[in-house]
Amino acid sequence: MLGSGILKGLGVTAKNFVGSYHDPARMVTQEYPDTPAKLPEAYRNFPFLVTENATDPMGTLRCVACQICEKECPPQCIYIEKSKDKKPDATGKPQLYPAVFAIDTAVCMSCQLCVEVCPFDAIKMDHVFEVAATNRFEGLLLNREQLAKPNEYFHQIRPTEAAEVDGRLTAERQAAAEKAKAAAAAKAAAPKPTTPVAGVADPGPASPRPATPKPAEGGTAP
Amino acid sequence: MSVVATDSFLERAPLLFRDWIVGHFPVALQWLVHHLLTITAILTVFGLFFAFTTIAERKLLARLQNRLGPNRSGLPWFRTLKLWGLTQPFADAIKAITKEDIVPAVADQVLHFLAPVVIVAFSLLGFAVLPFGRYLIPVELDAAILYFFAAGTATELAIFMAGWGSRNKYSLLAAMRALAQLISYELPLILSVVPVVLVTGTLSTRDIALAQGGWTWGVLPHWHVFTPWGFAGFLIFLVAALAESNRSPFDLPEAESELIAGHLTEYSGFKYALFFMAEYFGLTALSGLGITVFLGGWQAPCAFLEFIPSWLWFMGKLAGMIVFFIWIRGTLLRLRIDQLTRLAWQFLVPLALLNLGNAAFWALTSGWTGPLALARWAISAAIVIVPFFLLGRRLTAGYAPRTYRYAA
Amino acid sequence: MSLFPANSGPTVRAVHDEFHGDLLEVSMGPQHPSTHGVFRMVVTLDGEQIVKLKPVFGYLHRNHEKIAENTSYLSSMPYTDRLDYLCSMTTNWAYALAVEKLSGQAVPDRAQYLRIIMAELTRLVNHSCLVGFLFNDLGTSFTPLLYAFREREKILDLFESLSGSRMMCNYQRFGGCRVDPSPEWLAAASALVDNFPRFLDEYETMLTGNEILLARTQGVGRLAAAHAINAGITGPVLRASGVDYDLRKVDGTGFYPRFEFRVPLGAHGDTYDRYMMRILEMRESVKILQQAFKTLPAGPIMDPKAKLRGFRPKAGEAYGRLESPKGELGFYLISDGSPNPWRYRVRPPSLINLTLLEEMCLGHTIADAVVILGSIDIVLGEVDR
Amino acid sequence: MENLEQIRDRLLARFPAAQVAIVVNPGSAAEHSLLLDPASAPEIARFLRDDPMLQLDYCSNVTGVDWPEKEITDIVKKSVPDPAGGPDKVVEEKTKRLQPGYLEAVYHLYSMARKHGSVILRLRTGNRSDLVTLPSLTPVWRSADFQEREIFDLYGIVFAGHPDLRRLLMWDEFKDHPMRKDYVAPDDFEWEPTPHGDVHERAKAHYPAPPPAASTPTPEAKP
Repeated sequence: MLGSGILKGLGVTAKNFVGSYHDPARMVTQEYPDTPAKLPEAYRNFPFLVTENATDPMGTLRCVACQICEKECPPQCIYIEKSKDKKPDATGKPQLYPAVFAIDTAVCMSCQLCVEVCPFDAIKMDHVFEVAATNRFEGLLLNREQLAKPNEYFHQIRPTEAAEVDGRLTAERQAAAEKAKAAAAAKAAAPKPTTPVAGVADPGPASPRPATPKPAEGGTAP
Repeated sequence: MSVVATDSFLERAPLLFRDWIVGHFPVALQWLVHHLLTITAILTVFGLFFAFTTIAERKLLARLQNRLGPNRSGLPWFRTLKLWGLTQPFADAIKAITKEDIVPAVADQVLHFLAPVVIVAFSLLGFAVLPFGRYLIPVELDAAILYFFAAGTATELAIFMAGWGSRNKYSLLAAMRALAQLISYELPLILSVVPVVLVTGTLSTRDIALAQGGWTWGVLPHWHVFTPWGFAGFLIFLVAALAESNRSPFDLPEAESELIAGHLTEYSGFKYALFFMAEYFGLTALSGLGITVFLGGWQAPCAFLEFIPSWLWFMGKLAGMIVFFIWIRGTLLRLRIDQLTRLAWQFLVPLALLNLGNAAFWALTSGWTGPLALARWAISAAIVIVPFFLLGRRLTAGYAPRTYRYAA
Repeated sequence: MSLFPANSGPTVRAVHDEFHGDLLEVSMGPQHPSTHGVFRMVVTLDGEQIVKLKPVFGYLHRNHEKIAENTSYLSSMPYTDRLDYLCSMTTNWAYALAVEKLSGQAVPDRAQYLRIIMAELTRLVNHSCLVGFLFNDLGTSFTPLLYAFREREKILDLFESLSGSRMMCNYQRFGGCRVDPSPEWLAAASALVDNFPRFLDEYETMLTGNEILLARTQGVGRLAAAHAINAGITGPVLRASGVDYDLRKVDGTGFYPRFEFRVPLGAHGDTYDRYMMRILEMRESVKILQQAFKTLPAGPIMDPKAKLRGFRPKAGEAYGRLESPKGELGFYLISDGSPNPWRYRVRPPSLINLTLLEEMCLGHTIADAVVILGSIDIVLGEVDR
Repeated sequence: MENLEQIRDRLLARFPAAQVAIVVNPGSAAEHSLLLDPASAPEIARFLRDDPMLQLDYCSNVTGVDWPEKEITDIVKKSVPDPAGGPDKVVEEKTKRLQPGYLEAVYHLYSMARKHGSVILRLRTGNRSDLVTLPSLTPVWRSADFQEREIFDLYGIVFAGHPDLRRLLMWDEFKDHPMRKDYVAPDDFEWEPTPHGDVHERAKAHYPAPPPAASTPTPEAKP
């Protein structure tokens, strides 16, 4: 009959009208500024640099200025200048550090490739998204000081991944410390010139971490 | 019927208020003040009605679509007071007024300016003859129905002015569509009202509303919509009214997915708002006529509800009609121009003509009682239902849901 | 006599034709509400009837292929998200597929299943979106579109909690997938998929039998099978014309042969058939997903030999293609042994499906042209690249 | 489906004047292709489409490839008799030659009727400057329509017999062919004080003085 399809349609919209008052599956709107957005742990938006110690952020950056992320970044939004001198990193081993580390967030597309290729867990994806600036150029160009965020913050936004990273790093550092101890003991036992042993904690830019996926995001496989 | 109920203070309150103000003026000026007050009242009431129709439309459509709708605008300086976003229309008005008015360089300056003025003026004229209450009728005309349609038709002329004057191809197409729509739907619209004129024997809206008074057993009102011919007429009227006021699914002149904004493409700011306003005025006026002619006007649906003032009943019915139109808009898709005209000429006009005969039959057989009354109902219903099926089948011939095969 | 006086403005130009009197040339787009982005059609109208239609492309051209030829294989992966931004998961997969074919990499079982899950979820996203947009083109006031977006939102939330981004997923890698979903994610996704037919049923109740929809779409924009094949049209548009050609069946991409599903075929090749193909394909996708969630194997999700950095496939070429929701999405790669591809080519289904747009629209009205374009399903990110 | 050698042999038997060669793909995909001479390409294409055994009715992908001229060093080992009378010396003789550049159009053919594929056709131009005309296969497969226009636009191959050969993606007034390997991007980018990249350097060279609105260099900017 002419009109039956139209009547059915009117019925469905009426059902949705009523449903929007009581059915959460139908009314999915979040009133964003009033209720903060719920971000999943895996959410990614703009990278940040992990620092070990919040009191001395610039002194304890994990980044060793190896420039891998700068090379891999698809839109070329990372800019790094190596330091001239070396500073001891968390394990006490002298390392280069980024004298300049800038990310142009106007260009960054949050693809996470810099995080995936970083062999030092030094750069991670952030959860911030309210990043409006009044200046299109300098305002969106984040420098080292703005990018550095403490490891506690990383734990706060991505607990699973941060725990996994920390576990791995402590293991590596312990191994390095033991090795150093053993080397020192050996040195004390038989004092003769040896070539410096590369620490495990320093795979170096030439030997990246194996490309196995990180099982942290979204939990582990069943 | 108790005289108290129908002649209560509330019923007469608007009139008493008007007379009180008029009394302050010298006698020579009283006629002028009288009319100015009436005009002011209509502009204020229906201006506000328009404002809240827009917010109602946005909120209802939002709910139909599982959204919240505008819920932010409150009052200035009272940040915490949100008022469910009900002050949104005032914010919209401020925005529309402060927006830059852009007139294309190649447009016909006069027509481009006149079109929004003309459309608002003509869409307001219709309100003059609507009986909003038992005693509230701005102008009592004997040929009120004729006047109403004459005034309403002129709005389409304004749409054509806008479309032609903008000198934009989309606007031009919209103008042509508007004319085609006007010619096609004016006929069923008028033909759907003629049966009522035939049965009641009057062209006056006041008398038509009065003719629908009274109840069977105090609960079943004698509205025209509750007769077979009245119901058919009301449906035809609804469809034609939707088309006349360019509402979905007949919003072809401003079909935003095809013609960008149709005749409104080159309008911005306050002129755009005027078109918008006129569209709602036209819709409200047509709904008011529909209520007067078919839905008993200001009459209460049951005898015991008569204590509520008649003008409140009218406004309530008007709100109901508007909600129904919004519901339609939230559900249906748009017709194509050839289908639109085909629907008018091949379906609505024949049906309306048959319905005219039906009303004539109804008027002739008003004396039938007892079992004959049942026969009268059956015959009258058959006169509309059978052609509805036959014409409907012809209209949708070749169109049916399909079943599909799958690859082996 | 022309419709408007000459030199009255840059936008007004009437075409004269001695048989039809005055024709009106309208430039629909690139700023038009219904051209699905910055697509443009130069339409010549006789009244409201279309006598000529020329598509114009390139307003979103960013030379994606050139960019990809100047960066490493991996760095192009996030750019493929931006091709068909409604279906980044399948675009990622198609690119990964071509690179794997080029380098001869194997993909673990679990990753193969995950790819199919993501591809079919993407199909649900794309088709529900498309149907919503089609109804908007048909003149609804956003209602069906918003119902579709409501369901799409739930799937995008899943994508976000897995890959970190709702639309730019960047999920596939050469030799596997990036992230392994947790059991909770799989349970949530499975529940969503089980509920999806309810949405489809409601949608169909609301619209499939609607008389206005039938009148607006049946018989509009007919496409004959032979023409469609010759013009290289693929995907649901081709199958609506009755040609049984689904790469999931024909090529047996990935693990698709392990799943049971049917390929719906239309008979008339009109807009209504194209609309129904999408609805029926969504129902089949739900079946595939339900099977995938039941039989998802455990195991690694990356080929252990896969290299993230310093990836240099040996010289050669490969053409990898996939049944994306819009049709055959192909990537053609030529490697010269360097870290960057020598030639990187995207075969965009959206662009090639537009080949017969003019033929489909001729003789119909301007309102139909919008609907026919909507039923072809284009995304300008892919058309213009 | 027949293998590529069989198809080639059949084509050569059918079209004695044609030159058909197999281009070997050394990669792991091993999708070898047929190189046709431009003159006989349209009739071979029509034959491939209509041949009942092949029925390659679906031309999926059409693309251009740019092979600029490159210097190839041929190493020929020669044994030179030792004038001193000892054993022959092996001398490597290096000759450098310039392999001429050419543009290539690649067609990926499948059959929808028989559900097989792919057969890959290649057509090569004479050089990259003036001998860039190839026959259009759009009359055979309509799907090549936009794709050949795109190749014309981005690579500059002129397809003779194409019904509507205009630029597809770039605007009509555009002069160059951006996908060619020697294409030089224009340097009139908007000046953006990003501290890295050659875009910045080129933009600085293009604009002698940066626009005053954004003239302050960033603290991190390269000195």
